[in-house]
Amino acid sequence: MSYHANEKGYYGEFGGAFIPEMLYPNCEELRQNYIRIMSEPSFQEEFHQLLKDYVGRPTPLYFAERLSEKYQTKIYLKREDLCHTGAHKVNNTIGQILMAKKLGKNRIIAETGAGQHGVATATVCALMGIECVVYMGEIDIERQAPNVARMKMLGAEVRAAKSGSRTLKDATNEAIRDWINNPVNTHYIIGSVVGPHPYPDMVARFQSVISEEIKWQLQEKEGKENPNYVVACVGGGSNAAGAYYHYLDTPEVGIIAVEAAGKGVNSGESAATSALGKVGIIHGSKTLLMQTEDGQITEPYSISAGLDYPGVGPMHAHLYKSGRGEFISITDDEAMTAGLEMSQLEGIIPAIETSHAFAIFDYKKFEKDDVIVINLSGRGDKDLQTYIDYFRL
Amino acid sequence: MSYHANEKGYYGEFGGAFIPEMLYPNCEELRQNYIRIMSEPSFQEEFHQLLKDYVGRPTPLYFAERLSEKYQTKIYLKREDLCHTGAHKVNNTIGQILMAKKLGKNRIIAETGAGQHGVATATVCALMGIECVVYMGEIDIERQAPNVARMKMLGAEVRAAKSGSRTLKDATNEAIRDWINNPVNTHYIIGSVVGPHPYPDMVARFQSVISEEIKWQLQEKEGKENPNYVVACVGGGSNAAGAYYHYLDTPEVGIIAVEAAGKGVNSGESAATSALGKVGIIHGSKTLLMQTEDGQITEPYSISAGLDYPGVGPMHAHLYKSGRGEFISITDDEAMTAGLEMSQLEGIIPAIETSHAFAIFDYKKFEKDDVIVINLSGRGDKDLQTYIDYFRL
Amino acid sequence: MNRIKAKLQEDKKLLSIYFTAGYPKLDDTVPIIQELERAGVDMIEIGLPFSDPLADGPTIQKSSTAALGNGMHTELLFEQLKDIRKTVSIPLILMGYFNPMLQYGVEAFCRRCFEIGIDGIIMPDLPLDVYKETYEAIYKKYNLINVFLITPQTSEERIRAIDNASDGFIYMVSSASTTGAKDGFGAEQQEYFQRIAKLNLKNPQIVGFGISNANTFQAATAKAKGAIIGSAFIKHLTQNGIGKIENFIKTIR
Amino acid sequence: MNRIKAKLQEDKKLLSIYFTAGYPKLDDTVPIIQELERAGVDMIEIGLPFSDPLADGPTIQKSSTAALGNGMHTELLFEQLKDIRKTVSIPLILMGYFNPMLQYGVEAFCRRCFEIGIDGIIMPDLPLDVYKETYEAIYKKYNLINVFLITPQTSEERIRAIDNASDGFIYMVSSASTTGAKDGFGAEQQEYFQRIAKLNLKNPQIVGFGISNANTFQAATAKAKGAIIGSAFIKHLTQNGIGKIENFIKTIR
Ligand SMILES: Cc1ncc(COP(=O)(O)O)c(C=O)c1O
Ligand SMILES: Cc1ncc(COP(=O)(O)O)c(C=O)c1O
Repeated sequence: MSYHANEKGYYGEFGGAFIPEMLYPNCEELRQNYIRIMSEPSFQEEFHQLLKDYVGRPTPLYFAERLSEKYQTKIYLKREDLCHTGAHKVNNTIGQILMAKKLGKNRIIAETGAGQHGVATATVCALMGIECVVYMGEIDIERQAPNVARMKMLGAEVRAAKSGSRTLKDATNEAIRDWINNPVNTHYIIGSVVGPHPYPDMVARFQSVISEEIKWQLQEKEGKENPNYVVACVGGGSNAAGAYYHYLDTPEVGIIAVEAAGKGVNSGESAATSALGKVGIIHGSKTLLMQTEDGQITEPYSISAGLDYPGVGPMHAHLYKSGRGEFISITDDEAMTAGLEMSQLEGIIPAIETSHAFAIFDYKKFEKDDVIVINLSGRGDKDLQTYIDYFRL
Repeated sequence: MSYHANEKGYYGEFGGAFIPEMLYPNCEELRQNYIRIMSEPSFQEEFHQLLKDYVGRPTPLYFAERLSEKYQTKIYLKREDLCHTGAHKVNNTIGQILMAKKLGKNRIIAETGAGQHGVATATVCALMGIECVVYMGEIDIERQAPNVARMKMLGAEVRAAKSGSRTLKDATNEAIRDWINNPVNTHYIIGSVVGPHPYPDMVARFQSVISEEIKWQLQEKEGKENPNYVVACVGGGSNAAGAYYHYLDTPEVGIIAVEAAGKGVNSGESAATSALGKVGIIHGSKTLLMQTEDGQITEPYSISAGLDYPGVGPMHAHLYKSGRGEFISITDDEAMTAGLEMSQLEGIIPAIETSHAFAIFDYKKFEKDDVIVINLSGRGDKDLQTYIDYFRL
Repeated sequence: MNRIKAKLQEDKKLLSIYFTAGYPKLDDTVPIIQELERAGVDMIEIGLPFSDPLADGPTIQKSSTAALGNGMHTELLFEQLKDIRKTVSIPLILMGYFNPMLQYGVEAFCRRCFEIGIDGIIMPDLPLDVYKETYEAIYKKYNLINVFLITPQTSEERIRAIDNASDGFIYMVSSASTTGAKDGFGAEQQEYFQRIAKLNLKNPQIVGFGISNANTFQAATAKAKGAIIGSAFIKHLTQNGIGKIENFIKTIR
Repeated sequence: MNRIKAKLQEDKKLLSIYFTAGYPKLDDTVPIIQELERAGVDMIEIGLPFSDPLADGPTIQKSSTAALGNGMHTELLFEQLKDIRKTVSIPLILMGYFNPMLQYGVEAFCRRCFEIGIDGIIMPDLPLDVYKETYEAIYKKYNLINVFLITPQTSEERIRAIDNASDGFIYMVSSASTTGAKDGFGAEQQEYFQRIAKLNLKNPQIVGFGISNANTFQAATAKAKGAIIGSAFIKHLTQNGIGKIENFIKTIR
């Protein structure tokens, strides 16, 4: 049994492409071409050259000595925070902008929650000289102001999504609407392993460079490719998908997914999809999502804009349902505390999304010589105001 | 003739240690030990391990295609913006924190202008679990708020310097006073190639990893170690010193130093030390500095907090006086425009300090197949508000 | 015979109206249907509001949000409609997004439609292959016509596959755009209308998206069997409530 | 004989006062000197204000900033002092930072001091080796005593080198701190005072930093030849202006 997508884009019962006909030609064009294009040597070369020279890959695998000491286990951090623009998101946008060029598109749209994906998209559009429109929920525009400023500096247009919860879900709706209205010249760069097939698989493949590197880096440091656990936070699930990718079908590697419990899983203000979600359709994909009995999608809540999404990618729905992955929900408070601890123990201020992954130690105990790789998906610069306000620093 | 420091810390007529006796034991301890400690294999190993796994070195040498096209020459960017904490400053603080540990110090002080050095210092102090106090001018605290927040997150204490121009010069005075008052347990991590011997040489050696990498990276990309020009902005001069270091005594490599002209070299609001400075003593070093006829140090001005310093390191004074280096002054307006251009052409938002280095193309013409390496000393996240306000984005 | 099929055989251009159930007021659903029939429309699409209507433009989206805010939900709509066939005889189509249907249970949903007297379903995000593999049998069992969409970008091959899978009419999206986004038809659309007409599909086409007045209705139905008005009607309701529905219809035909 | 050397031979503990030239008012320099002599102090250090006085504490720093703001500068100070020897006979020492002296020209600076009748110079940031190599001959030529500092951290070896290079007294910094930072002396300082006394240096020592009243003056001069009051006197000037200088001196001795 494999935990990768099958040819139709299904992970077990999850995935597929539940899209209106207006999106069919676009998705179909992608579906028919993505694997072929990605495996072209010229694509591979340009992709890897940019990852190296522009993004700054390989990102280090850093042994966190003081953190390891505190939790009495061996903790490595995969330093996606050191990627250009400050998070793993750019691995995917570099891949997709090259894809868009191969498909002859001259306009890019994207949705963004925390703004990291928006910045990463605006960045690659500037790099390639391509027009860029980013949809962002009105609320997220407020709480992630630095990233809005960055997108503007990069020449992108930021459009506010004013419907629904005015966060990531609604920005995604707006982006899809834009794509429907501009089906020919526009490529939609989705920012996570969500959306209709082939997006989840395509994005996971672009992000898989994370676990590809972990393997040889761990070999160098520990004399073995496999850690005991790989840990990542899950919003849509792209940094997690990248970190798990080459370990999915290696059962001896434990997979831990960390979701945002917001003010508490049962508080009514949460984004803990695995705990609260049921099977359904969101943004063209069959997956777990938070919804009313009636099938209306619930407005999620998390202090972190990047985890504030009512669904998860179909890969993660399958990892949850099949039991392959262990899912842990972390509250706002727990995440913030872990973020501060991380800053002061290791000198690395994590994105609040990532901070959720550092808060698992109260819920999961490890052996002294377990090797844990935590994916440090992004840096916390964008979240400084939130940290400052929270801790009254 | 060499452009490196001699044994007494002089670059030509510049350098030395013009310090009050209260600082003599500290500086002398450093002077006697720094070269020996730096060449210990255990030091080298730990230093390079941290540069690799923690800082994210080697930083890429990136061929900037669109910029090169625009200016009809071959431009490479040395990506110090990808260093952990966002600028070259951390190369030095990693080195100095290891030095401080070897010297048995348990308290660190630093000065900071843009806040990058303060953040880099707070970061390594968190990493090592050492107490940290950072002095910062009151004005800089206002204009570099994100970096103040970062220092606090990292557990450092930020103390406002309220005297003089309330910028970098005054923060340095305060730090020196602190050191005078705490001569035994405290190490002062100076953030640039300024201050009394052995600081300029020690900091230059820690930063020299920049040109060490450029050499082999350029060999890989261009089949030769030497570019035609190395370009860097100069505040105190540490990123420049690092970028020039291994080329100093290679006359075929042109050295271009870019200073901040503020509102214009002759506007009275400037920080263009080479153009406006005379030989004098500042912060324990004989160098070029902006001063009144009477020898009072002038309050400099630049839109960029990191270049807002009335002196330069003695290496740079010597490069200027000897003619080895070509010095160009760039105004606020020119720098801001270049920063925006860079963002939109290459998808990289530079620190305003760095933006000065991108504004030289109106003043200096290059041949079509000249190879220019510009040191991209830091990222612009800390400067977003200034960019936004300036361009009304 | 299914009321839709019967209607399609009439020798006239059909006017179909879309509205969002539970909007402007929660209890407006049935009166609107009755008014529309009285005003002489040929077919009605009853929109089951959804929280994330990504194929719809701002007008319909706002009406959906308002309807949900009014308290509309799947079971309530079925309740409201349970006696509809006592007063109304024109074809009724349920239009919505697939997730609420899935949560209700596809078979249960279809059974309720059948019991009520619904004639067809439009679920834009239920794709052809999934429908055929999993749900066609259920639709057939409850005598429900499934209506597929085509757009200017839909390939001929796929149009033929959709034609084959259809057993009523094809919902012909006038331009690649969310509802209500464009105003009037240009040369591109005319070319598209002609291109489709020449395919001689077995199912008639009814044009939707961008029909807002007599002009666009005529243009859309020059080649096609009929046209659907959605956003323009919702706007009318927003401005006038349910009182003057007949006036609106008269301006169209 | 140089007035400082003569004064050092007197059989008493010397009280030396530091003040910043041009503070509180620009023209206060000469009156302050005259008042201090009248009040019976033994020696005066005239501070040439500097923009970046990094070895000084906040009190002296503020007075320097104020003096510069009042318009004080090197040439003006020399102007103010040019007739000082007509009215004042106690030793006068110029204290400042090296950069203003360098800009004036070290030889020109020394010549002016000589012409005025200045007896010594304290430049905390002119290091021993640079002085010896480059400037000693000039100081000698103009009969100026150079005063070096030592601190509790200064090694015996270096103290002996400084003693050798000195020809007057050694400025003994009471504790490793900028001026005015500490209040009173602890066991550590007592140990330091004794340690230095035991070295039997050829130059007497005068203690500075942290002397603010009779108590600290007595403690500082138990072993040393004298003591310097700086910040405490500046504070007195700030509060009282130049009117009550004698009162202040009486509280000390
Ligand atoms: C740093 C960081 N981590 C995690 C996420 C969550 O996204 P995903 O689950 O796709 O990795 C985001 C989203 O913006 C992010 O910025
Ligand atoms: C990004 C960046 N570049 C340059 C400088 C100037 O310092 P230096 O001249 O020492 O490199 C600073 C100082 O803070 C900086 O942050």
